[in-house]
Parts: sequence; C-alpha cells; structure tokens
Amino acid sequence: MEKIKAIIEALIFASDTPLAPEKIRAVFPDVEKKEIQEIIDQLVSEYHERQGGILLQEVAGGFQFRTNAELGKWVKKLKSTKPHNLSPQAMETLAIIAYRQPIVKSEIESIRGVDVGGPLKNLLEKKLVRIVGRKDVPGKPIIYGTTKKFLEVFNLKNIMDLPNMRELKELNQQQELLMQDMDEEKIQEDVAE
Amino acid sequence: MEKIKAIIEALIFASDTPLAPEKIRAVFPDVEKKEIQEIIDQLVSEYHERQGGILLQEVAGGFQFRTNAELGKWVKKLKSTKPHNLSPQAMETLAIIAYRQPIVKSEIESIRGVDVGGPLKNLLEKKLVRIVGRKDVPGKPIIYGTTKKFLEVFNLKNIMDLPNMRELKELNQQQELLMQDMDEEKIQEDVAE
Amino acid sequence: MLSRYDDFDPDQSMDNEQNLSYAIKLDIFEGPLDLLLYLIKKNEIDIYNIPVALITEQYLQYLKMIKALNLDLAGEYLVMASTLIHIKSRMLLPPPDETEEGEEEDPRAELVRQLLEHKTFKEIASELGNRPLLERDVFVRAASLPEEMEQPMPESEELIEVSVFDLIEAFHRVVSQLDKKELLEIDLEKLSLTDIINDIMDQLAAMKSLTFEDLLKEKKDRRRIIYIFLALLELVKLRMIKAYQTSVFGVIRIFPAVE
Repeated sequence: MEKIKAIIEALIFASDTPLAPEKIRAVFPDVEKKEIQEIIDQLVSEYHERQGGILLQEVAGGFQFRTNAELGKWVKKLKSTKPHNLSPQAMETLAIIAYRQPIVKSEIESIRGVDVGGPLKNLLEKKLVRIVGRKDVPGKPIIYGTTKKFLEVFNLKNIMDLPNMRELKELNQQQELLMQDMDEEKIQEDVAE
Repeated sequence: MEKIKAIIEALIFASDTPLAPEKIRAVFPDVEKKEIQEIIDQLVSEYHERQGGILLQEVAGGFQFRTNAELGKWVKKLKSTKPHNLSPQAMETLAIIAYRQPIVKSEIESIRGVDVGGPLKNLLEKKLVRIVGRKDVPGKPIIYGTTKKFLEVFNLKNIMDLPNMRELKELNQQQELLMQDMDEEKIQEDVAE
Repeated sequence: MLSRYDDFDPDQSMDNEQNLSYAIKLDIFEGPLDLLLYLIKKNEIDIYNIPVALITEQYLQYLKMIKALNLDLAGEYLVMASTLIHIKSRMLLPPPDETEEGEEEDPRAELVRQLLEHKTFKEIASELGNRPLLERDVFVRAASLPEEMEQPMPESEELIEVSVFDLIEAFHRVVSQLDKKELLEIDLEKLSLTDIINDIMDQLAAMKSLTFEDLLKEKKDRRRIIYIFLALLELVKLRMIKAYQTSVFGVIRIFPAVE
C-alpha cells in the first residue's frame, strides 16, 4: 500500500502533463480504480496540510504537482519567464468561448460588439482555443472551443470548474425574466396613459 | 522561516536545471548562505524520511527533485503507455503511401525529394505500412501499402474514407481565406498593441 | 537628409496614420458596447431603464469628438449610432393600438440584453485573469527526467496518437511543394482500386497463384467484377503480377511477378 502510494507519487511527478487516474491504472491493472483514487486523495491532502512549496492539484482531467500559487512571485523572480499574457480583448474573447462553446465567430462578435479576428488568432496561436469543426449552415463557419491547455493554464479541473458557470446560467435566466418584466411594465404604462 | 522553506522548495521544483544554493540566494539577498543550506538539508532529509516517490537530491552542483530511483521501472512502464506522435517526416511519408499506394520507395522519394529510408522503417515497425509485393523491374523494388492498423489508427472504415483530392483542395482554400482574414486583422492588432 | 524622404510613399503614410488612430481608439474603448457601458456608468443610469434620448445624444457627441480628433472610426460605432437613433424614434411613437393583439417589446430590450451580456463577460474575463495562471502564479516541474527514466519499456506496443487531419495536413505539405501539373490525382475510384489491389496481393502472398474466379468468389456483382479487372490491369501495368492463360478463353491464372 505504502509502496503503491510512492509509485503513484513518482508517476504523477514524472509525467509531463497532468496524469489521469486511468493512465495510472494502465500501470497497475490489478489495483481497483477506487483504491487509486483514494491514494491520490491522500496525497493531495498530505501536500495540502504540509503547506510547503509544492501542491498536488487536479487540472485538466488529471493530477499534477504545481508550485503553491501564493509563492508565484518568488518563483517568477527566479524564472523570469514570459507568462501567458493576454490582452483584455483576448481575455474577453476567451471567456466568451469558454462559457459559450461550441461557438462561431459571429456569435462572439455579437457579444463583444467588435470584430474578434485578431484576438481569436492570438488565442489559436497560444493553443488556448481550437477549431472544433464547422457549422452546417451556409458559409460553413468555423466552430471554436477551448483546449486542454486552456484548462492547464487556468488551473481548471474541467470546463464545469469554471467560476460562476452556474451563476452565469442563472443570470441568463434572470435576464430573461427581467425582459419579460420590462415588456409587462411597458404594457401597463401603455394602459395607464 | 517556514515560508522561506516553502519558497525554496518551490524554486527547486520549478527550476529547469539543478538549482545551486547561490541562485537561491539571488532571490533572497537578505538570508544568510548558511541558513539557505540548512533549509535545503532539512528538505532533503524530510523527503528522504518520507520514503515517498519523490526525493530531493544533489546533482551537478545543485539540488533537484527526482523520482526515487527504486521506482524507475514503474515510471518507464508509464512512459511506454503514453501515446506517441509520428514525426512530420513519417507523417508525410505515410500520407504519400496512403494516397498513392501501391508505391515503391523511389517514387516516394521523388515526391518528398529526400531519402525516406528512416521514416519508412519507422512506419513498418509501427505496422502502419507493409510490404505488398515486389515490382518486376530491374532491382525488383519493394512495393509498399498501408495496413489494417493504419485504418484503425486513423479511424477510417477503408481507404476510400480518406478525403479525396477535391475535398482537400476545398479545405485548403478555406484555410487560406481564413489565414488571410486573420493576417489582415493581425496587422491592425499589432499596431494597436 | 531630404533624400531619405525621396521615396516616401504618401499612401503608406496615410495607412500608418489610420492604424495609429485605430490604436488610440482601442485604448479608449473596446467597441460601441464598451462606450455605452461607460456612458451608463458615468451618468449613473439604471441599465434596465436607459433614457435613450440622453444616451444617444452623449453617444453622438462622443463620436463627434473622436472625429474631431481626426481618429478613424470603426464601422461598428456608426452601426450602433443608427441603432440608438432608431430606438429613440420608436420610443417616441405613440403606443400601439390597444386593440392590437400580442405584446409590443420594449424597443430597448435587445440592446439591454446585449449590454448585460457584454458586461457579464467583461467581469468574467477579469475574474478568469485573476485565477492562478500557469507560468505566472503556478509552475510545473521544468527539469527533464534522468535519461534512464525517459526510456520506455521496450517490449510494450507503441500507441500512436494521430488524427486523419494530421495525415491530411501532412499530405498538404507534400503536395504544396509540387508543381501544379504534378498534383496527385486522387479520386474515389483510384482509392477503392487500392483496396482491391491490396486484397489481391494479400491473397497472392498466401496462395502463390490465383484465378480470376478465385478472386470473384461469391460476390459476383458487376461493379466488383469491373473493379477486380481494373485492379488486375493496374497490377500488370505496375509489374506487380504476371497473368497466364493456358488457352484462348481458358482460365486466367495470376502469379506474383516477384517471389
């Protein structure tokens, strides 16, 4: 048991991308899926309680060791890497794609109110967004969606892990209700006049 | 103190080369060299006593996290379950064989303009390409074709499932148009940035 | 000194100017919706009850100012201006006939919907940017493993992760380097022939020799007969097989050209 835990830790550490529990199972066909998940959970909480520089986190459908986000500024001092800097335009375009995917360019533009060709290309180049397919309507517009890398960069377990995904849906409903209210008010005004 | 320990741990973890204590000092000019060394020693023994999958080791004049060497065979096992990509050369060679089979080596080479011995061997080993027969011309060259595994890997029902030339052309044109659009917008964005 | 400007292209300078103004515009507002949100905030207006006349006036003033500064105005701003004017005029119309059935939607409703959506996504975008970002706030292991760890176990079968799109892309790369006239002509017929050619060569490898009838087996539809015949012709042409006939109208027997 302790041995398997050490091995799983080593596997996650050695993997270049977040390691999915199924991949771990491929190494241990005899160990139950549930047991593997339990061991991973143990490791996650051990690292969490330790409050060290490294944490085991669930990202993009797998597990990966990452530095503690609170220490980011120190590590950046050492690495002097270029972070994934996105312009506000690119960030907003990305947000729309993330929350509304699959989505075509014209739909993004109707939300942003401006052309999004530039930011879109930027996001494609950064591999945060990908072409999912083509919509079967005249002109066969390209459909966009987010990538696994998007999840990795933004520290997300999966798309449902996006903040306010539920809230946003509720907001949409509220908006619709409001619109109805507005209509009704208008009618009342009309009647009152 | 605990904070510095966590930071040092994060720094060593995130560094792409074994991290020398002097480099750590560059991040903390106020902390004594001796103290940094002590913290590193503490980390080394903590990880050692833990007997987990990861160890902090002194390598090439610096410190680096590594998987426990005793677990090496497991890590290797994981690496071998990882899907591999074909090199661009192999992919191009494979594409020519797929579309032009049955085909001999010299014909592939006249299209690619380079020797394809390497990629061809690779494709044969991967069982994506097979020897179909020999051509009855001087030198009796080997004729190549794709395999059943090729169809499986590329998720094709049969060879006819491959997009034909007309579809390829359309796809290409659309892509070019897309790129043009994007380029124009890119120019504007570049100026904007 | 002047000579440096001899080949100065006035058209190009205008382009530069336009691009520059584009830049300035982008710095101020990201499009008409942004400008409207700004005006709403500035005037402390309830987004659900926009005084269209006031907002339209201020919006148009802004456009005038941008023009006065000789900045290039993106078309979207003008579209929004006409939308605002249209809404304003609809608001001024007398209420619809009371006998008329169906609800008359508030003329502002669509715009409000758009503004709210835009506002929401602006907020979400900033929230997204505040997440712990890879390579900004969090980092992964950057060092490569010791070489002996990177070597996979030799006996295992290698998995390959590719899609047919990768293959097409590769084929494109190759084809795009060829002359146009040399473009490979691939059509469905050629490809389906390939299947049959492969099939024949497989059978030949196993059986050493085959007759035309062997190849047809029980599947004797016209299409298949033609295809098999075409495949045989192609194979003979490619010098991959030899075909022999014992007598006129006798059995055609085929052999691999090279054992």
